[in-house]
Amino acid sequence: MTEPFFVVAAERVLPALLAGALVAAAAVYGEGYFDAVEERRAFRALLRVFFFSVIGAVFSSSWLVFFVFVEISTVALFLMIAIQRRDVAEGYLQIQLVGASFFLAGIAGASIMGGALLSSPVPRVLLPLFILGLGVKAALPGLHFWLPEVHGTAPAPVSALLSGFAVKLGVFGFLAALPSEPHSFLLAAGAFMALWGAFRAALQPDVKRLLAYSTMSQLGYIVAAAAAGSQVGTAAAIFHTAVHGLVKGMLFFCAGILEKTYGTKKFSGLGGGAAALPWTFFLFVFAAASLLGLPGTPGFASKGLIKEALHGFSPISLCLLAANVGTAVSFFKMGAFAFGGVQKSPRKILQGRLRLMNGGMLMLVVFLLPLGLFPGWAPSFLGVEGIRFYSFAKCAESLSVALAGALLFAAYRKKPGFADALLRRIDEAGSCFSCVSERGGAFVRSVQSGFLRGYLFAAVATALLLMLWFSR
Amino acid sequence: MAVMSFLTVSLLFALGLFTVLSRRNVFKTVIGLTLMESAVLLLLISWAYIPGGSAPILPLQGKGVDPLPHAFTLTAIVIGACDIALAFAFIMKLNRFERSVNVDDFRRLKG
Amino acid sequence: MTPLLRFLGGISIFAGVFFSFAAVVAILRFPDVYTRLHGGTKALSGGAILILLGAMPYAGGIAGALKLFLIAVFFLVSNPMASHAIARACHRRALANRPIDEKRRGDV
Amino acid sequence: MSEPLLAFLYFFILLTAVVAVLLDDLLSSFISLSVTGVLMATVFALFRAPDVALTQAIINSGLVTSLFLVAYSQTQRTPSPAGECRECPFWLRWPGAALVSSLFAAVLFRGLYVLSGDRIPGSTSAHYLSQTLEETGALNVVAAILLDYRAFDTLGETTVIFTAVFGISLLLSGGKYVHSGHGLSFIVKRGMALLTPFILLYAASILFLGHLTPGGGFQGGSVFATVAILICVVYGTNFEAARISPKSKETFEAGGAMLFVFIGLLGIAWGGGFLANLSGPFPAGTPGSLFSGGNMLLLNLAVGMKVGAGLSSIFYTMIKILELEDDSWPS
Repeated sequence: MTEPFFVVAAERVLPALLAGALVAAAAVYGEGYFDAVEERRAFRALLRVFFFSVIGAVFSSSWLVFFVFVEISTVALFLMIAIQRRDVAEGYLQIQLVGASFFLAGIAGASIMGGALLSSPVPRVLLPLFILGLGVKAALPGLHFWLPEVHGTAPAPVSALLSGFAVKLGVFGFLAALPSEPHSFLLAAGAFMALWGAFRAALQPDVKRLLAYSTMSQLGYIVAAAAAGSQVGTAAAIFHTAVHGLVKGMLFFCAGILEKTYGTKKFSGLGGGAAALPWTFFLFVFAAASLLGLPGTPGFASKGLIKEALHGFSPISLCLLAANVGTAVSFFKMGAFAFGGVQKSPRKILQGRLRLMNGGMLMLVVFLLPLGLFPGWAPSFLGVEGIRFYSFAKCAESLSVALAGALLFAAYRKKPGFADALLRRIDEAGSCFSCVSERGGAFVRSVQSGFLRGYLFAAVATALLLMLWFSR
Repeated sequence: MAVMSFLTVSLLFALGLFTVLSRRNVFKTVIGLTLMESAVLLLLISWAYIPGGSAPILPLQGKGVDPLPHAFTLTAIVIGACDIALAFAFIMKLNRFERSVNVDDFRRLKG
Repeated sequence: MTPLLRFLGGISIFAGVFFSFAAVVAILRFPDVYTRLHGGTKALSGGAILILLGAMPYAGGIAGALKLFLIAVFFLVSNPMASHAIARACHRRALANRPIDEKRRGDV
Repeated sequence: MSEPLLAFLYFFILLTAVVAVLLDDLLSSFISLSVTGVLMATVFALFRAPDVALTQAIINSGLVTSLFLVAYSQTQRTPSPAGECRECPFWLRWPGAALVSSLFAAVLFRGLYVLSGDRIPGSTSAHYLSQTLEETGALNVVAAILLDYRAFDTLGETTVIFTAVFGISLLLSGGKYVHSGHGLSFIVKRGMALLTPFILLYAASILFLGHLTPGGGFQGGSVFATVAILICVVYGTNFEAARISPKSKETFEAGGAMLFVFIGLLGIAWGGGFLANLSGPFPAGTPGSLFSGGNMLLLNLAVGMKVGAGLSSIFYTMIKILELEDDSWPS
């Protein structure tokens, strides 16, 4: 194999920068977030592993290298989640491994058929395997059942990494795997994800689950842009990945601060945050505005680029616009319930730790501001020139979407937990996917006797059979 | 002559394999590994030999035997010794936990 | 001169082989540690050294013969040392004069 | 080379191997294995591979046996019930193992049978044999291959030794440090004192003449390690640790690796590649003299330092938690 393991290109540098920013901010934030010294120490160490693996995955040149680094990052995330929630972490790892086995099967097929490099699109026959394998990472509809649970219960900085970068690795895989033509299934899936995620987010009674569903919704935007198959689409997907990663990192950090201060994640126990945590509230407003895509924020630029990419697919664009309304509702809800109103739970004074956590959020703002103030910079870096971002129609559209969201929220604010149990069952319909892993685990456990000589015997017998087979 | 060497190599290797597979003492396992390693060394050296050849020390008297496998074998012997030393270290460490040298007692890793 | 030396060397080698054979018989037949050690030591001091000395005329040159002689000298120094260490260890472990149990079960 | 002699040796190799496998007493079976090693060394010598024979005799039948003795005395063996393993599945009993291994032997022999016949060395080997003197200035072709043509492999191999030492120290760290007693008796100590200079001289001659005669860094280093082990056994661990401290062994080992890499870098500095020999700063010299063969002498020294210090520190790490029986006895 004479190909190098790693390549450097513009569309890979931006995600790498995003990863660096997120990891740096999470490092600062984690110092304030974790209570115990051991937790902090473990998080620090694992953060390095995660950064290394993610950088390797982003710059890898062949599918196998990509796969290896993605799996290293999965293991690092598993250990990071396991700092506080061992059970959730095990479920996460199991599901990711099932996805990885499909992905690996696809890679094996692609290697045989001569498409082992990331630069060449994979054979069309193998696309389902890739979509299934990467779909678990990118939480495609049906395969997203693990996402709210894991993102909602992991420690806040880890959720930020998960939501900000880990799920995006699946999208990078899609970007490399798809041929440069519109892929109708993924377009529809993206639109559905955006809508469903926004809908579910608006109904969540829990801050972090709300953010988790919102991540799913924004992933829908990215998947739809990536499935458009054009150069603008790719650029839009990467740009929105970067913006969303930074913004969602901020929002999860914010949720972590709320959780640490009030000791709960439920909206029923939160309230009065604006007066108690003025800095956090200010940063939350900035992040929420970015995610809504108000003019002047980076979200406005990236959503504008996505709209540009989906120019020929007006139904999809409309779906995304509707999803944006749902996003607006959910963030008005979060702002109103968590920061507005009166205090309901006893507040814990965090002092220096709060300063560290706010510092982590502020670090992300530093990266976000230039992206918002110079919207054309990132697209031109990705090779897309001449997009006019600020026009009256676009500004008006975005503002009206926000207004519609505000009105909708005002109308329905009395019914926060509408039909949650039923809808959650729909969400978890895909979790039968994970029973594959349970069956497989049981099978492997029954095969493993624990006798070392037994393993050796099996290996030798297999080698013998192969030898006899090949020497016929 | 070569056939004789190869027969010995096969038997020695199979003997090592048999030891590793059937004996339960860990030290016997190490013995089996050593025997297999010896078989490989013997194979390389006997294969390098050319009837009537002389040792690869210059100046040669007549034909020289093939020096390349000798270099490999030299490397293999030293690495094999390190291997076996490491195996002994593992045995000593495991023995502190299990108080046994029986392979079948080391079943902690059963999944 | 050379044929005579070679003849003497041959005799020496045969004597060495006899010593070695005797040592084997001794190890197999003697009852306890000390007597076996006595026999086993003969294999080296008698057998190996005689064989080395006998091989000297066949070594082809003074240098080779000298090497063999040096090896013999080393055997002469190291072999009593080793057997002394073994005998002393046996003495300390109070194994003296205890017949060796041939059917000792080791660890399986 | 006479075939009957070879057949005789092979027969005894197999016999001692079978004895080593079938004997229940571990100590005897390892002694038997050591005899196998010596016979193998003889076979190697008959096959005109003096370097390999030397290494085999020193390392495989000397050092490994001594390591075994340490490991044997360090482990506690609760006698397990005799006979077959009750829990084992049927294929792990001896008939299954015998079936598989005999099948393996048959397949292996069938595959190797193709190789029998007149052997013609490949062009690489022919090149080595004919050009070594010109290209490296060394007389020992095996040493030239190890230290010039394939010096990079040797660097990797020294890394393996380092890894083994590292792993063993890691595994056996935290053990209790019990000083051994006063070693063996006065007679043995004096005799050892008499012999040590000669053994050291022998080791040095193997090491420094490695590019001219059979031998080299690996063998010389192993003999050095043997001396350290002998001192350890004869004078007691305490004395050995005082004379050759574990620290200085580490320094020697690291120094060997550094020297190797430094010589390699000198090759780059002089315009050749990494570990370039004759295009480097060291001249070829007159073939057959001590200072010939370019950097080979220094590389042998580096490898010898590495191997000697590495193997002796492996032994030391393993023996340092050993409580010698001698200690409890008045001398």
